[in-house]
Amino acid sequence: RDLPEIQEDVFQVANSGAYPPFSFVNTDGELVGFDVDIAEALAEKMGVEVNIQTSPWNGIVAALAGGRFDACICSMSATEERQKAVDFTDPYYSSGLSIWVREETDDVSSIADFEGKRVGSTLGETGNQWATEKAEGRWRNQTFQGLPDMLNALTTGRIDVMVADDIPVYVALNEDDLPIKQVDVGELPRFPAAIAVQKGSPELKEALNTALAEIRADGTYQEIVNTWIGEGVDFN
Amino acid sequence: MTQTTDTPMVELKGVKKRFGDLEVLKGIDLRVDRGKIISIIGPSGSGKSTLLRSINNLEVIDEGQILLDGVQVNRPDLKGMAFERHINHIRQNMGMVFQHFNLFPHMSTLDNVTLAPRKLKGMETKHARELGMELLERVGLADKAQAYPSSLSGGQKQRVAIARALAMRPKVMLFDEATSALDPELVEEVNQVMKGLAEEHMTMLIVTHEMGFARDVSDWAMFMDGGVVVEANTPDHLFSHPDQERTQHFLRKHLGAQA
Amino acid sequence: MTQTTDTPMVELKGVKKRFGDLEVLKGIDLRVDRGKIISIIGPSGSGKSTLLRSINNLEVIDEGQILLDGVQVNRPDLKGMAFERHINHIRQNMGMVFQHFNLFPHMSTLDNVTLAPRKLKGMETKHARELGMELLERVGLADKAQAYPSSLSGGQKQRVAIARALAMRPKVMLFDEATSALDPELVEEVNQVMKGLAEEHMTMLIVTHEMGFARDVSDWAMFMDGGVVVEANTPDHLFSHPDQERTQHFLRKHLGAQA
Amino acid sequence: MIDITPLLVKAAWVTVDISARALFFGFFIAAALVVMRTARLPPLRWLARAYISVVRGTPYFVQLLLVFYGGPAIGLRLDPFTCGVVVGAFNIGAYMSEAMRGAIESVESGQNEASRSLGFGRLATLRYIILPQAAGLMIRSIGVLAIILVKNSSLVSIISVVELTYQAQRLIGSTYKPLEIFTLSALMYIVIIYAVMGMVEFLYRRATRYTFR
Amino acid sequence: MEFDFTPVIDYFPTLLKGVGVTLLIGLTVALLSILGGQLVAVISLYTRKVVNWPLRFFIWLFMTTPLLLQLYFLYFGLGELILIPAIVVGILGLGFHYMAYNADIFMATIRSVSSGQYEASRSLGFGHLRTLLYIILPQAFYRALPQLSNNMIIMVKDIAVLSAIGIGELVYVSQYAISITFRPFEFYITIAVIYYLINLMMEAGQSWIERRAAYRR
Ligand SMILES: Nc1ncnc2c1ncn2[C@@H]1O[C@H](COP(=O)(O)OP(=O)(O)OP(=O)(O)O)[C@@H](O)[C@H]1O
Ligand SMILES: Nc1ncnc2c1ncn2[C@@H]1O[C@H](COP(=O)(O)OP(=O)(O)OP(=O)(O)O)[C@@H](O)[C@H]1O
Ligand SMILES: [Mg+2]
Ligand SMILES: [Mg+2]
Repeated sequence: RDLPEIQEDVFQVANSGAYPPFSFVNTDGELVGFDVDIAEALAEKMGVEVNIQTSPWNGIVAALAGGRFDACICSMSATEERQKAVDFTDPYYSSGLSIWVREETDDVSSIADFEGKRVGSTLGETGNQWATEKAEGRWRNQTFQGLPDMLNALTTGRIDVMVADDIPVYVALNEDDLPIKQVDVGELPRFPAAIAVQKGSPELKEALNTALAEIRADGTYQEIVNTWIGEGVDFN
Repeated sequence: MTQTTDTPMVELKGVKKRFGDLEVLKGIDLRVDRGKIISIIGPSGSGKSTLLRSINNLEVIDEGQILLDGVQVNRPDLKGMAFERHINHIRQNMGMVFQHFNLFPHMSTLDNVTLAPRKLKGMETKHARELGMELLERVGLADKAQAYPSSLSGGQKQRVAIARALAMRPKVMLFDEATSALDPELVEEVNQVMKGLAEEHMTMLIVTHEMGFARDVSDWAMFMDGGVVVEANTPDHLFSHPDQERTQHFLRKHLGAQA
Repeated sequence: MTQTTDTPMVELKGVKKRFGDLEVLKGIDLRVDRGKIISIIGPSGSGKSTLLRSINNLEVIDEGQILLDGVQVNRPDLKGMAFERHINHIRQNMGMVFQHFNLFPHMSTLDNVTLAPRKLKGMETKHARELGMELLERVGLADKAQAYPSSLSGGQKQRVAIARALAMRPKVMLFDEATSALDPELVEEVNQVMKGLAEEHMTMLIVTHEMGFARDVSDWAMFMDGGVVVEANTPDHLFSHPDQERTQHFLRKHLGAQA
Repeated sequence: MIDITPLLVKAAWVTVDISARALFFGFFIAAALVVMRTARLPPLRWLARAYISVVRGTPYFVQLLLVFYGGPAIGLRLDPFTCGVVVGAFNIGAYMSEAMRGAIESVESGQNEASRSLGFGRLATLRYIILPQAAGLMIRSIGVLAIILVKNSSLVSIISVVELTYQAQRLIGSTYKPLEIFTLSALMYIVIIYAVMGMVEFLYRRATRYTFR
Repeated sequence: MEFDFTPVIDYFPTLLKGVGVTLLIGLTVALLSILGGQLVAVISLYTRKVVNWPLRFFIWLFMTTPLLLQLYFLYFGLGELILIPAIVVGILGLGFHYMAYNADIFMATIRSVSSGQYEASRSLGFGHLRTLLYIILPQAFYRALPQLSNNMIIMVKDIAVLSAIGIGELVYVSQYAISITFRPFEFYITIAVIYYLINLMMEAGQSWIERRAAYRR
């Protein structure tokens, strides 16, 4: 569906609902988070009614392609391969990979030190792809369904190194004091997170880009960042 | 299905049946008149059970014709539901007692007997119970009416099977060694029952290994071997002076006892 | 288990068996000497099958003693594995042919016969096959060695059951109406087989409804009714001049044929 | 913990609801398939066989995705819950028909013959003779399938039905308390499935009563 | 929606590897759960309550809780004590799970074998165990076959749950590929076809045994 149809109806937006602080279900059962607020702000600017729903991450692309919703505001990294299948708007934030080890680990300070270690990442995330491509047989990759599982595996010693998007880990550390630490291994790729829309809906993409620029300009964007990510974090 | 009394009750014309390569019935011809008892004897494996099962269409014959009271039983021309209706109707007029009894293990003796009249003839439960008890009485099992088949002795099972088949008041009864597990006293009684039924014009085909019984009870006797009818005659003739050497050999023991 | 020849092969002392309220064996005493054939006759439901089953401990008796070659079969004192070992050993010396045959449907005829010698006596497959074929030959079923029980006729099944029991070369054979599905020729042959076995000192207990067969084959005959032994004697005496009125009544038919 | 319990209970009810409905409709689909498999018209038999083969042969979640997202293309626009029930019923129906067939075939052929020889038709024979004797095995088999259905209902989350497992995962995502939430949801599964097992046991005992007489 | 299967072709070697893992696990688990299922059924039917109570409880636990939770428990929960390799956790979890289902069916079919069969074997002198082994279990197996094949067909697809503990079976590798290529339908259709081929083999096996069984009834 493109913009004209959406304007007559409701703008359907999805996220996974399991990726705090971007989207998650709070203990009152409400869907909240950075992505949710962004979606609402954008819809307001576009002057459309919005409905935000969850769809599990492993089915989210199928759902978008199948037309179950119009846009995926779900912290999705806009990689080249993905652009073949869906259209992306301008990035609305950029996230970076981060490397984590247990507190007592002291022999990891560069990617070369991964050699012979067990490295964890989350299925479907960019870190997973990065770790898989970089490994070249030097280390063993293990893949998890979500951050909580992976954190568990790291603390119990099932893996030695964890590759993950940084923000969610920071948030997790705020919630719970875990015996892990971040290590700097030098240059890691950063991925721009963008809104995915179905191919063949240029008007919607345009409207989203315009709205994005507007919320950036009027400070709404920074407010949302302050709420969910942290005061004054520069998120571009 | 009512025909003139001249029509034979059961008629077989050139009946053939094969199991794979094994030809078990090699062209059987047979005529049984209304109210007659015919006994079929023959060595083990000669095709006696197969013959009875074919008359009931439990085995589908490969060639030939089987007629019940002038109506053809095997109807290769009928398909599907049409054949289904046809054969169910035919079978309600035929009672069969199996060599292995095949009682329904999940029902009491009485229910085994009354199921068919209740469900097929729509007989009321009360009436069916009376009929069932009467039949069980007749075979000496009134006290086992509520017992389940698993607690019956061999002879008791066999008698329930007989009562079950009789409950539909069929025109024809097919007994496959229906007296093999009966003791002499009961054989006598069952013999009486059969004669009574014959007087009521029930026709009976009896496969048996008991020559004495066959001779006593039947109007006609037939000796089968290797899928063919070797000889058929009145029991007196067949059992005392069989014409065929094969029959003589088979009956040697029996003939010896006679002499 | 070898005792002097004076020890009876099978001995029952005051055996009682109840099914719930129903007392089926009311104190049975019996002695069968080595190499003897004893036939047990009696009306349906009189407890004949139960008696044989009790000897094989398939029914656990409530009172009394059963001894095989001087060794007690029922051992209420033994529990668990100890009893298990005891009874398996006993049973290997007893062959039983069931009223319903109970062939193993998932095995060929030959495998039915050879299973026990192979697995229990550790006989090599080749040797066991020879033995099996020999036994099948003896009961006239060599050509059905590879057939499965479902494709056998009644008499054929029964003969396989006999061959299966014989394959263990037991000291005692228990036949529960083991000849009811056999035709006269085969009865004759089985009769010969049994006499041959008796000469090799096999002891046999035969439940049968065929008085002629019982009379011919056995050394001793026993008439049971309502769970008690009414009369036991030589077959000649029992079948010709029974002492008890009950026996006379039961054998009336048979006695009539004699006269 | 207390505050999220109602959320989980609500999701557990969705699991029960969707499974019970799928089982109910699946039963009739299965019965129809069993009848078709023994039909005298060969095309009907082939159709049933092909259906069973394809449905058993492909993953449930793919079936869900195809119907849910592919459905609109052929004008079949189902809401997630309905879609879960419909696909679940057609899926479990294929398995259940095999279970029923197996139970029916386990009854000795002599029973069928005895009944047919009394003049009972195929359906009456099935009704009065075969089914009562097949019921025991059938109930146990269907019971196992029902349990599997309840457990696999978590797959419907892929078409965004919020049932017990998905809700638990979402809550873990926000609370970082995997152990507690998983334990809680496990307890709920235990309660649901224990109830199913109890029902199966009850029905099984009833159906096999005669074997203990 | 247009289909473009080129990504599938690119990832085909990866998918094949996934198929290999699925088949390997499937075979192992099938063996474990069928043999184990018979054993469990026999023990719970024929031993005293005190003996089989723990076993029944164990089975009950595997029956009532979802596979995913069992895997999490074995993988992460037990992980605090001993580190069991993921593949072992997967095979054991799946194996026990389906062992419980199979045992339930075997219990029903063992009881449906007529007592005459048991008696005939006992009267030949076979002990209880060997009677079960040679006489009862084969017949019970034939009768259980349709539901057994149901269970095994479901099991093969349940292997996908093992991706939760990072085992690279078929669904897992395709989801990885999907996350990169964003071509869900193409991949899902492909794995549906692959599963269907596996299923055809299983069905062929089932009907082969069933034909033999029919002959031997
Ligand atoms: N398991 C059981 N439960 C209850 N009653 C039983 C059981 N088995 C046998 N009976 C009853 O015990 C009595 C004796 O049975 P048994 O099988 O020993 O008779 P039988 O002498 O062998 O008769 P037949 O010649 O008919 O085979 C019968 O009345 C029968 O109904
Ligand atoms: N379903 C079958 N498949 C193959 N062969 C069969 C089948 N049923 C019967 N036979 C064979 O057909 C022949 C005739 O069997 P039938 O049961 O008619 O014999 P019968 O005369 O009744 O013998 P009995 O007196 O022993 O009961 C036998 O050799 C038997 O092995
Ligand atoms: Mg016969
Ligand atoms: Mg008896």
